[in-house]
Amino acid sequence: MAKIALEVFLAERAEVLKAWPTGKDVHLEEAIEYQKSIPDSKRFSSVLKKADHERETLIQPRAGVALPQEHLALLKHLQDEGKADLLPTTIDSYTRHNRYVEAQVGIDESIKTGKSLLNGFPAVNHGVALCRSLNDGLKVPLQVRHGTPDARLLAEITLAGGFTSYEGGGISYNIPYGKNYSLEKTIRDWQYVDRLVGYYEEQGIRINREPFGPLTGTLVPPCISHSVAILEALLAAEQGCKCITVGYGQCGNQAQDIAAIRSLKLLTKEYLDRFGYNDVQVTTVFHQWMGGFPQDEAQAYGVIAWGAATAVLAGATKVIVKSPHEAFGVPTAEANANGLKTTKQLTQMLKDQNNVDSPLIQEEMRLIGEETHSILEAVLKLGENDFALSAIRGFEAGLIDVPFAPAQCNANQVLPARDHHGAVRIYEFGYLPFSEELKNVHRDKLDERAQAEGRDVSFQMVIDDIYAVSKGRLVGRPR
Amino acid sequence: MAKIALEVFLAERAEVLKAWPTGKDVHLEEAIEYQKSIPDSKRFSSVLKKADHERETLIQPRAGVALPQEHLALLKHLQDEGKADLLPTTIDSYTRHNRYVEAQVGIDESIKTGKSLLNGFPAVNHGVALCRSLNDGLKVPLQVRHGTPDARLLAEITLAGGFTSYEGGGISYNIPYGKNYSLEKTIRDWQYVDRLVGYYEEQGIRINREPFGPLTGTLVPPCISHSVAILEALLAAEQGCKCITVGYGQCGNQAQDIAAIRSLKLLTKEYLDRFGYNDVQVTTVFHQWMGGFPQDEAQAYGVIAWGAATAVLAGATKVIVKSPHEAFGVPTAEANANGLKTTKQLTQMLKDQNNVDSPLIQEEMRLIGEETHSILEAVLKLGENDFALSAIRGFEAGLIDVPFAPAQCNANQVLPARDHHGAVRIYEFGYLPFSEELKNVHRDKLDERAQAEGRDVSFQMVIDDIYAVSKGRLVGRPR
Amino acid sequence: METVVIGVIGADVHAVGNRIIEYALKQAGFNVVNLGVMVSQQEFLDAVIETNAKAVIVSSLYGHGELDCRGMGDRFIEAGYGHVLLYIGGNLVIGKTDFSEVEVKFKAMGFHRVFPPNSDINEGIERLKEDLLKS
Amino acid sequence: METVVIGVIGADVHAVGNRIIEYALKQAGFNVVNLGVMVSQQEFLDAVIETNAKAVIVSSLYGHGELDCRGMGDRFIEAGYGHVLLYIGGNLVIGKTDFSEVEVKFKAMGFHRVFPPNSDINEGIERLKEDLLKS
Ligand code: B12
Ligand code: B12
Repeated sequence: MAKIALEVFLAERAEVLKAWPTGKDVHLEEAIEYQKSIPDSKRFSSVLKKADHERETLIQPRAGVALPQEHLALLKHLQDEGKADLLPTTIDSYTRHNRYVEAQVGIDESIKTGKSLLNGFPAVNHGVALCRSLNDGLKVPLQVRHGTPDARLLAEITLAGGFTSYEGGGISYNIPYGKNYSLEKTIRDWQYVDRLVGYYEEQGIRINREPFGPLTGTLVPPCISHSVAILEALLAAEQGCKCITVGYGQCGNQAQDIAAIRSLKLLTKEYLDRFGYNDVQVTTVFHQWMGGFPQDEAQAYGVIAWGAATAVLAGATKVIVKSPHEAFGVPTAEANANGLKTTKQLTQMLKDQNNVDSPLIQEEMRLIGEETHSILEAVLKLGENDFALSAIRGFEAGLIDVPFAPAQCNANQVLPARDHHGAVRIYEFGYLPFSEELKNVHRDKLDERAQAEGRDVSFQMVIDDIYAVSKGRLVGRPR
Repeated sequence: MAKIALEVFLAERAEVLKAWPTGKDVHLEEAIEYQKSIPDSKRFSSVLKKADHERETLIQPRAGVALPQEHLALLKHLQDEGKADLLPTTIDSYTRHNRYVEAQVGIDESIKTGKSLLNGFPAVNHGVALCRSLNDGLKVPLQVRHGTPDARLLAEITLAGGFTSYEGGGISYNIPYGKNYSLEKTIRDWQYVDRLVGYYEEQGIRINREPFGPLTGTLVPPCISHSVAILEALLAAEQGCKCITVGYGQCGNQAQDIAAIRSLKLLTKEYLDRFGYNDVQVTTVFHQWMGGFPQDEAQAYGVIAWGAATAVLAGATKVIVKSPHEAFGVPTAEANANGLKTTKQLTQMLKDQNNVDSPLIQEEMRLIGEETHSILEAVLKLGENDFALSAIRGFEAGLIDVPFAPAQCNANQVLPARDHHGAVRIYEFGYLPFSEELKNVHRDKLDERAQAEGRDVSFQMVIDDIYAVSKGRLVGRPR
Repeated sequence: METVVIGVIGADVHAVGNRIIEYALKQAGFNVVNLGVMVSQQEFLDAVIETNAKAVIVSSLYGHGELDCRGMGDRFIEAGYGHVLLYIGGNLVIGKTDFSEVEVKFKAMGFHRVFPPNSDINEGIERLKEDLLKS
Repeated sequence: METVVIGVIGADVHAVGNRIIEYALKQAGFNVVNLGVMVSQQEFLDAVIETNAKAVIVSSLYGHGELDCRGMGDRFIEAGYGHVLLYIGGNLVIGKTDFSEVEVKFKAMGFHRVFPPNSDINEGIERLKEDLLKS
């Protein structure tokens, strides 16, 4: 499928806006006027471009509460006290599942009890004007962060509401975020979102798009998340998006993590170029450890700092920051700002020394490149270079397979485990299209660990690895 | 001077023990019996040996309060909650200056007011039995950490009191810790301490000795602290010490820091071997950032974590840990344990990936090697291979010169500044015996920064660098 | 072999803990009916009715547990399944909260045991074995 | 050019701040008498008498400030130098402490201005200029 035709898009729009009453307040021309009034300092694409140019790593938290005033106060705190370079608005889980009625219950209860009973900001229920009040009240760019399989209405409202970046994608917001969603439908719905962004682009408004890199956040090998990120970048570019930030969730072994971010940028550009999208502005985002966190706050600071350090040394354009409350629940404004401050201390201390390289990093880059090429070539072949079809058939065939994903359209055959040095490798390959040589690289590395531990690679080892960071280690050694 | 003759040593002992009433409770034979009863798990030399073998980085806090019970409770907390592998007893500043009368006032006032009015544990005033009660109450090895120019009586009491490691040296506890002390006298007094340790060694009791690596903790270039550490290692070995831990204070640029720890070990062994001390067990200690800390605790955690990470990647045998209260004052037990927990999270997460190397690290190692050789060869020549004389004459001639030291016997001509990537270089060489080529390496690197900042290298730049970490950066750029 | 129904309630998609709980229960000798993520109260009840399970292990991680679990105990009682053990664990409320408050709240909703964040599932299984012996 | 005496009191050897304070005062046009580290109360007083200084900037970093500064104000008054401005700053007490308590304590010892940890020396100099104009 190519770029969605304008009439098709507009016809669909009319339907989308009807899904909830606030949809009627979205008027494209007026929205574009509003977007034009936003200065460069508050526009994602401009701020990212500058950071990329100056080799800075920007910092961005996650944050969202039920009510607009409280949400604005929270964001202001993160901006002023936490010195966030970029701000989010994390959407609540009901909105993510288009359950606007339940979101409304959450809003009402939050007003009644005086505390946020939603795990994010229900932007659809609040509507365009309240979204703009956020943007008007802040000094840095705003992004929508969520996990919404059908995010069409949310996109309409928030882009009209002045957000300049939109996270997600038809794969990355399906596989880790749903159970029964058809990949065909979520990809199609996200093509709508990309088309909307493409429409803004045609009118001179650049909206940043960010596929969700970490997926399940749990021992996802770089080649798998890279394959998804690149497919979503291609899908977005096809609909006219010109500013794309591809992401990756920290695995914890620094050489692998640095190699992952560097290769992610190179590979994404390679594929965009190959299909003629050489005018896309590509940047990267590194997510601090996305798996289970230690409960102890001092230990959590250690994990946060390690993520910050790796992000800078890898040269990521931005880093998404965790808080010392991560293991417990949505952080208070203070805890959230603390995570930012720890991170900023490191991005600033390390920015002048981010030209690290080593044979280890080179070797990991080579490996990730080969793995990702193996997957993507097989997938693209299967869909005859139709990106949507490729993705759908690729998942069907298990050529891409995200570990620990709840989605039924995911093969769930692949099992990862850490090698002796903590890098994430694959021990059950499922239907991944890897050559025997490539598989043997993984097998050898896992054997090295298994031998050192005097046990076989097994699901128990995987479980040990899942718990490890929260228990203060990286590799889940037997005790 | 060679090893102090036993009669000379014993005659001096008799005088030393008279300096304060608690001296009379020290009986060498009995002390050796007590030391023999200490199990390997509580002996510094054994625990360090094991860590060195297993390539683990052990963690150790600083801690000391006025009264024995409170001090024991504090150490227990750091052991049980902070999971410290090694424990300290930081001595108060009055004791460090042999002002036992003022220390007694501090003890009495502390009892009266119910809070510690001393910045450490006055071990001399408390005496042998109370020191043993510490050792008896704990599960991990204990070290004396101080800053005492004349530490003879303190050594007698604490070694008889069951401590198995003793920090300091005639240079490293003079230059940063005093004003008018004669280097000749402090070195001689520390030869006594080393001789005492040598005596224990002869009786089969191995006491660990640790020259104080960081010196003034303020932009000390590795070659200068390495030169001091190696001279003190030689001085200690000469008196019969067989277990020496050489130290270095983090500068902040990771390549330089990793290179510093690695070259410190190699160079120390090289010189010990050269003078025939090839049976000395050499390990290393990395000090987390020793300069001014950020006031904000979240930022402080960032600095602590960065130090922890670097220590492990450098392969240091142990790391001395700071607390999030560093900028304010002596930490509470909780804050101190928190610093330990952040550190442990990283030593554990990184220990399996500590084989990093890179051309940058190699280049820094080469540089540090050449600089340290330049200094030490000149110094040893000046003293005709008599280590004490070499050190004294070396400082007199300014061949070794510690930046920002209060001691009058230090030349105070050398001024350091960070280069464009944050590594500490030298901009005023004073009388350092560097070749022009070597000086030009430093000049070029500083010029690169000066040009980038559009200003000259100057004292203002040095001041900016001194403040930088506490203000959230590494390089003190103009604003 | 006793049967236990497990699942993650509401619109919650946190799948990792659920998979480990299934594994741990099987290791401990239980027959496990895993409903996976995004399970409604009614689905839990239906599964119990269908499989005659003796216990339900509900997980809620994402913070909406308080809204999702209302009336759960009553629903089981009304259907005549008040004797089935209801356990819940995870990150039950939004934000770092004093657990004793949380426990009271969820016990009032009809849960027999309530576990704090990051609870060791094996300890939960030990409690379950004891409770099953008693009942 | 007004003369100011500076130094670090007691058995304290923290030399870095002291060097920067000297530099900053000179930049600000003062004549500086720097006694360095490990300075006793009497040495401060002697230097004031000798140089006719208008102000003393005492630093204390190591935590024994409370013990070292007792009676300092009285000593100056008794010697007939009660008009000399006494400033103090640094890490005055042991441990992270509410600063208002610390301020009260040191003012009671005769200090005219007391500064919290990590104070910007240039702000201290601004206050000093104002106070010197007034006196
Ligand atoms: C990985 C992760 C994700 C992944 C999940 C991938 C997937 N599909 O599984 C992704 C990135 C997709 C994700 C999304 C979201 N997440 Co999330 N996530 C986590 C994280 C980091 C780890 C969860 C995990 O896998 N842990 C490892 C497993 C093994 O542990 P576990 O899940 O806790 O389960 C164990 C125990 O709890 C216990 N247990 C569980 N149930 C029961 C029941 C009984 C009876 C007993 C005895 C024991 C027990 O046993 C389990 C096995 O050991 C946690 C924070 C953390 N814990 O560090 C946040 C966290 C759970 N997520 C949170 C939130 C808010 C979200 C989002 C709304 C988005 C956001 N803010 O970004 C969405 C929600 C999507 C949705 N609709 O559910 C919050 C919940 C907040 C709260 N309760 O206040 C948390 C706590 C993070 C935080 N501090 O904000 N998340
Ligand atoms: C470097 C350092 C050392 C070095 C000092 C080297 C040297 N000779 O100079 C070494 C390693 C030798 C050392 C030793 C000790 N230190 Co020390 N040290 C530090 C550290 C990390 C930085 C100090 C520094 O140089 N800062 C940079 C300079 C520029 O800032 P500054 O000194 O604060 O001075 C500025 C301001 O305070 C202000 N200022 C100062 N005076 C005044 C006066 C006025 C009127 C005004 C307006 C402003 C002002 O202006 C100055 C210039 O900007 C601090 C902690 C920190 N701040 O992060 C601990 C610290 C000061 N040290 C401390 C202690 C306890 C010690 C020791 C006892 C040993 C120990 N526990 O290990 C010994 C004491 C030795 C002795 N007898 O004095 C404690 C003091 C505790 C307390 N007050 O509760 C601190 C706070 C660390 C801690 N949290 O435990 N230390």
